[in-house]
Amino acid sequence: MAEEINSPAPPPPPEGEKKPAAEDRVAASTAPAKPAAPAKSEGPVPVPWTSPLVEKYRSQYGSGLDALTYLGQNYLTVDRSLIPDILRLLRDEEQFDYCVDITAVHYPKREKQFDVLWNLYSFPRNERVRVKTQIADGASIPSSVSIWPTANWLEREVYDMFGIKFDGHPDLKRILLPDGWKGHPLRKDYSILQQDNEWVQINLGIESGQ
Amino acid sequence: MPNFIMSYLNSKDAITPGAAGSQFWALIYVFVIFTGVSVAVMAMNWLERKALAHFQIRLGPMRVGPHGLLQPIADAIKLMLKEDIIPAEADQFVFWVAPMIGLLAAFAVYTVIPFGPSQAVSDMNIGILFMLGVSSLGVLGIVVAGWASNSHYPLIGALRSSAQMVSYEVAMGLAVVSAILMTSMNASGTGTLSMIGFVRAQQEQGVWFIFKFFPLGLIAFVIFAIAMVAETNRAPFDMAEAESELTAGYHTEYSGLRWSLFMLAEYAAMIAVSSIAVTLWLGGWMRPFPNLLNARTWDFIFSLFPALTFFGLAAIGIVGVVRMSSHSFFRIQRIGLAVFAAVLGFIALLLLVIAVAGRSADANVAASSASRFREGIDYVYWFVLKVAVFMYLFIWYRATWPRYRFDRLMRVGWKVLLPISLGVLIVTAIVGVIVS
Amino acid sequence: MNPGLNPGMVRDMAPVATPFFFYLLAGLAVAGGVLVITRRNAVHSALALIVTLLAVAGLYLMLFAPFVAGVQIIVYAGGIMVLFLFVIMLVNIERSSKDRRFNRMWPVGLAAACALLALFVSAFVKGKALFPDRMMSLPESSNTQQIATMLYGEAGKMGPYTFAFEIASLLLLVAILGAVIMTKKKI
Amino acid sequence: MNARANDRTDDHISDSTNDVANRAPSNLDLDAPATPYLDSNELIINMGPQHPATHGVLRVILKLDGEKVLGTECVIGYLHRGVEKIAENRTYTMFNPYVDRMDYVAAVSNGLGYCEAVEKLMNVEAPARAKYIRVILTELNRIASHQLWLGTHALDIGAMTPLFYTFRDREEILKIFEKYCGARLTTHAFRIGGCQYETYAGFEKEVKNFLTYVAPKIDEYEELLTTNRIWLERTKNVGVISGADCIALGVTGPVLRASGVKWDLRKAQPYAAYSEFDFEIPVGTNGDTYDRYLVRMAEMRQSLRIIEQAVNRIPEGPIMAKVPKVIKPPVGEIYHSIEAPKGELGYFIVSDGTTQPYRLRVRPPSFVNLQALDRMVRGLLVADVIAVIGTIDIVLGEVDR
Repeated sequence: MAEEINSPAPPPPPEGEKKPAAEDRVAASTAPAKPAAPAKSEGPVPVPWTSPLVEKYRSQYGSGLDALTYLGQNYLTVDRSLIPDILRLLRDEEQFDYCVDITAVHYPKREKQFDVLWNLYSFPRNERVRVKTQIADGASIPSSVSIWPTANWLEREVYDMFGIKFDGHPDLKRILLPDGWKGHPLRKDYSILQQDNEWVQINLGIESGQ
Repeated sequence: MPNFIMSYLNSKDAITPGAAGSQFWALIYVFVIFTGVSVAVMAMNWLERKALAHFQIRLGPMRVGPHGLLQPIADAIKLMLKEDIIPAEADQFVFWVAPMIGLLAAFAVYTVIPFGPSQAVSDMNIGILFMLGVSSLGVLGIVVAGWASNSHYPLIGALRSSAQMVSYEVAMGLAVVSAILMTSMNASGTGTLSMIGFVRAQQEQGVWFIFKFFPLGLIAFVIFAIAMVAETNRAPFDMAEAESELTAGYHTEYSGLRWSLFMLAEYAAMIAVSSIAVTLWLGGWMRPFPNLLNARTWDFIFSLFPALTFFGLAAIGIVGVVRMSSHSFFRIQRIGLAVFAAVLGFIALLLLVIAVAGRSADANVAASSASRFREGIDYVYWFVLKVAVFMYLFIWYRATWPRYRFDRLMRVGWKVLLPISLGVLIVTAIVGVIVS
Repeated sequence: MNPGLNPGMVRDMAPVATPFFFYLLAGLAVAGGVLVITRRNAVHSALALIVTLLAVAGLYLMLFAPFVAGVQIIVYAGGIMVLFLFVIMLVNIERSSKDRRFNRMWPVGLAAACALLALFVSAFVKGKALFPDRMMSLPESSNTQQIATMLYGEAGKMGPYTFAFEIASLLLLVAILGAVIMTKKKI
Repeated sequence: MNARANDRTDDHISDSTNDVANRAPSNLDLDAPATPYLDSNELIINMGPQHPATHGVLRVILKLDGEKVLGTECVIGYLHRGVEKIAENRTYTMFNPYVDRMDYVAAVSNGLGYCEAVEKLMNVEAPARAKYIRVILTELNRIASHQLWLGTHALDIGAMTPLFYTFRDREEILKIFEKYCGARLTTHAFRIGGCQYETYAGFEKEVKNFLTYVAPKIDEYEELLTTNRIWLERTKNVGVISGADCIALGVTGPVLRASGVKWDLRKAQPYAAYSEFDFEIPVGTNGDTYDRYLVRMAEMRQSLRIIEQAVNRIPEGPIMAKVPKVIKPPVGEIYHSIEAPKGELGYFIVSDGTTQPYRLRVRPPSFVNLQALDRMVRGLLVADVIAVIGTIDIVLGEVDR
């Protein structure tokens, strides 16, 4: 993306305009006991992203959609209810024909704990966009396998790592971890030690687990 | 006993022990050939690893003995001492018997291979038929091994191998038939199936069959040469093993001695089919130009070749000694290689003496046993040399070519080789009728 | 042509053609045959059949018919049995080994066996009278040529079996075409 | 076929093969399995995780009819080390060496992607000289990766010899790496903000020597294979995939380009100093294994071109931008991707303003490309599965992370 290389650093922002990630920053349970540093005042901030595309969708879907640009990278924050439609429209009308990646971020302190992200690219436009939605723990989200077949494994990985269920996925099961694995490791509340301890307790009979 | 031996050696007709009805000599020959083939397989093993390594800018075995010369022996010991594992779910008896079938088939063939006019166990009237028949039994060992392992990869390997061998045998047989036709292109118009008969026919007609009715003989030979690679499951037709596809194909579940029997059978079969090719198309035991350069001097010059070859090998050994690092670590290796070179040189000297003695005997009218011995060495030498060329080709193929795909292989067998060999057969027959 | 092919050879071969070898080979053939029908495992049956075929090839050799022996090995032991094994490996052996054997056909089999036994006994009693006088006791060396003249005839003259041979080959051709048409729906 | 097939895997297969209806877009109509030839049972075999040709611990469950592949299912994760979880527990600097362990045959590319992503997040830019060093090493690594691919791919197809030729020449590249940063495989060559090491004395000369050394060697590989009839038969029209299918399946890198899509991140969205070099994007036409082979061979030559230009024009100057000792990017998120030898390698980093990434997602090209295996091998033979696994060029360290 040519424009992002030269994107100038915007002036320091007021605290309130921080993107959601900042608000929900947590001292993750797994992180070493380093106090969560306060958000630095310098650094770029997301600015509203204006483009015909955004205008069109905003008029269509209204408040369910928010468009921002951060460091020259555009993203749409959309309501969960709009997810399959927006993605399909992006592919069919806006030529975002390549689903680069699907992933999720866990914010345990938030009410809707998960951000699910679709990272899209358009070959004709040579442009990237991220689509982001928030869902609660235990909620499911429509699968996009029928839009991009590549979503198959990517969604399986998200399911494997975060436990987010994708409705309509043809074969939603663990992909990287064994079928009998407990828990979803990329959740912030998943302790690495817990897995080890259990194994040691069961197989080696050491109570302390270490 | 000495009288018995001398009487056989001195008998006027050079005939094989089988034809002479001499069971004692037949047993001796069987023993010598069995030992010789086993040693040849070991040598081939070493040679393949070395030659392949040098194709691939590696050194190959270098540790066991000088330049890895003792590697085959070390391998053999290792394989014999290895635990003999029979998978629990395998069909025990069949699993046990499968390598034997392959080995028996591979070695039974050697009874009719003529290393010289009398240097064969027996000269069967149906020699070539026997060879093709018995060598086709070898596939039974592979098929049965694949089945008995009760595992998927061996099963697929066995299926591939059986389909492959059955289809290539057809083209191979037709190519052989055109060579059989050529044996009948003589005054009496009768051909032969005897292996010795083939060479004699080439001798009488004054041409190796590879050059007969050029290019018909050549085409038939090439078809045979392709089919024989497929028949022995060697690269690029090693579909039955195909280690990158089927891990090890039919012998995936085999280990230790049983596995080594398969290897022994494979290499023995390679030598056997090469012997067929040499006998049928390349004049068997005959030295180059036996009819053209037939003066006694030429005879003598060609009889020096075995000695020269061994001198050459000894010289290579000496070069190796000289080039080897003088570090004390290599001292034993240096000594070993020097001894090896000395032995080679000694053999060369021996051969030289025999050649010279045989020549002086030639002056006498009556052929002495010395000259017969010298001739025997010549025959075996030229035969082995020609077979060695094929052995080298086998290695060369393996180093150069990717593996064929199974369906392509079958297509080549049935749609290319078979029609061509049929065509060659028909054209040979027509040309033969016209010429005679 | 070949100094090895002298008439004395036949005499020299004689030691091999002894009753001992005959009974050995015949016994092997019969034992193999019994195993073929009694083994539950089809692959074992096939292996037993190979033993039988090879033993029969040995018997041919003893009759100074090396060509027939060679063809027996190539065609039956080498070719047909490989195809047999090929097919056996493809079918479901587990199931077939559990099937009842000789189901309801054993009276027929018994009758056939009795008839065969009767035939053998009568042949044994009557001796050579049953067979044509002219035995083909040909020297080993020219056996192949004799077969050739029988099948193809000599120069300008049809052999006794030329017509039958040609008919048989035509029949085989038809069989091949039939097999191709039956297995391949679309050629 | 042999009835002892374990039927445990049967439902896995049917699951993944019956999703035809769900794969709506483009022309991904996976034809239904053909009616079995004769009435033999289907054979299910397990290829891997211990198999000589699956390039590591990939396990492919194959459903076969005779030798014909009716369906496949990849079972991965045997090498899963939880790289993304590790990232959340390490500082940005500490995590840098971990990325080398993903695609361990192209460690330099991984490092480049990671460092640039973090730099972008911090809004710093590496100095020009550092960028040039990065380009040289990354392109050398691309050649090394392609050489390793060629050797193993040819070995899978049965040609043993190219393996040793490519390893001989790859050795020269590794020597340069070793001299530059002390490591041959997991190089950890770059730092956030530039490069830690200045080039050693004679670096440029050695790289130039390597260029003149390796160019004829690439011809040598081609001599062995490009016009080899068996090679052609084994690779032409094997594992064909169209450009549209590639895009739908997210396949990138040489596989995509061999299908005729002229797309290379080095040109499309230039990073490092790639916009300053003159090179071409080789594309194929048929999207078969042979085209992928040709594309990678051409890419090696293009990489040589890039290296040559970079070495000749390498600027003087600092090699490290001004970055704080403790790397603490501002709150935000960034996605940065580079053209790794295997395809688009992306890093998505969410920062919460601390010294550790809040979330670090790796978009691994091998993982996504491997998904196309099933699409590419249906209806082919077992031998082709091997060829196609090789031609996708996966590294299990990256697939499983």
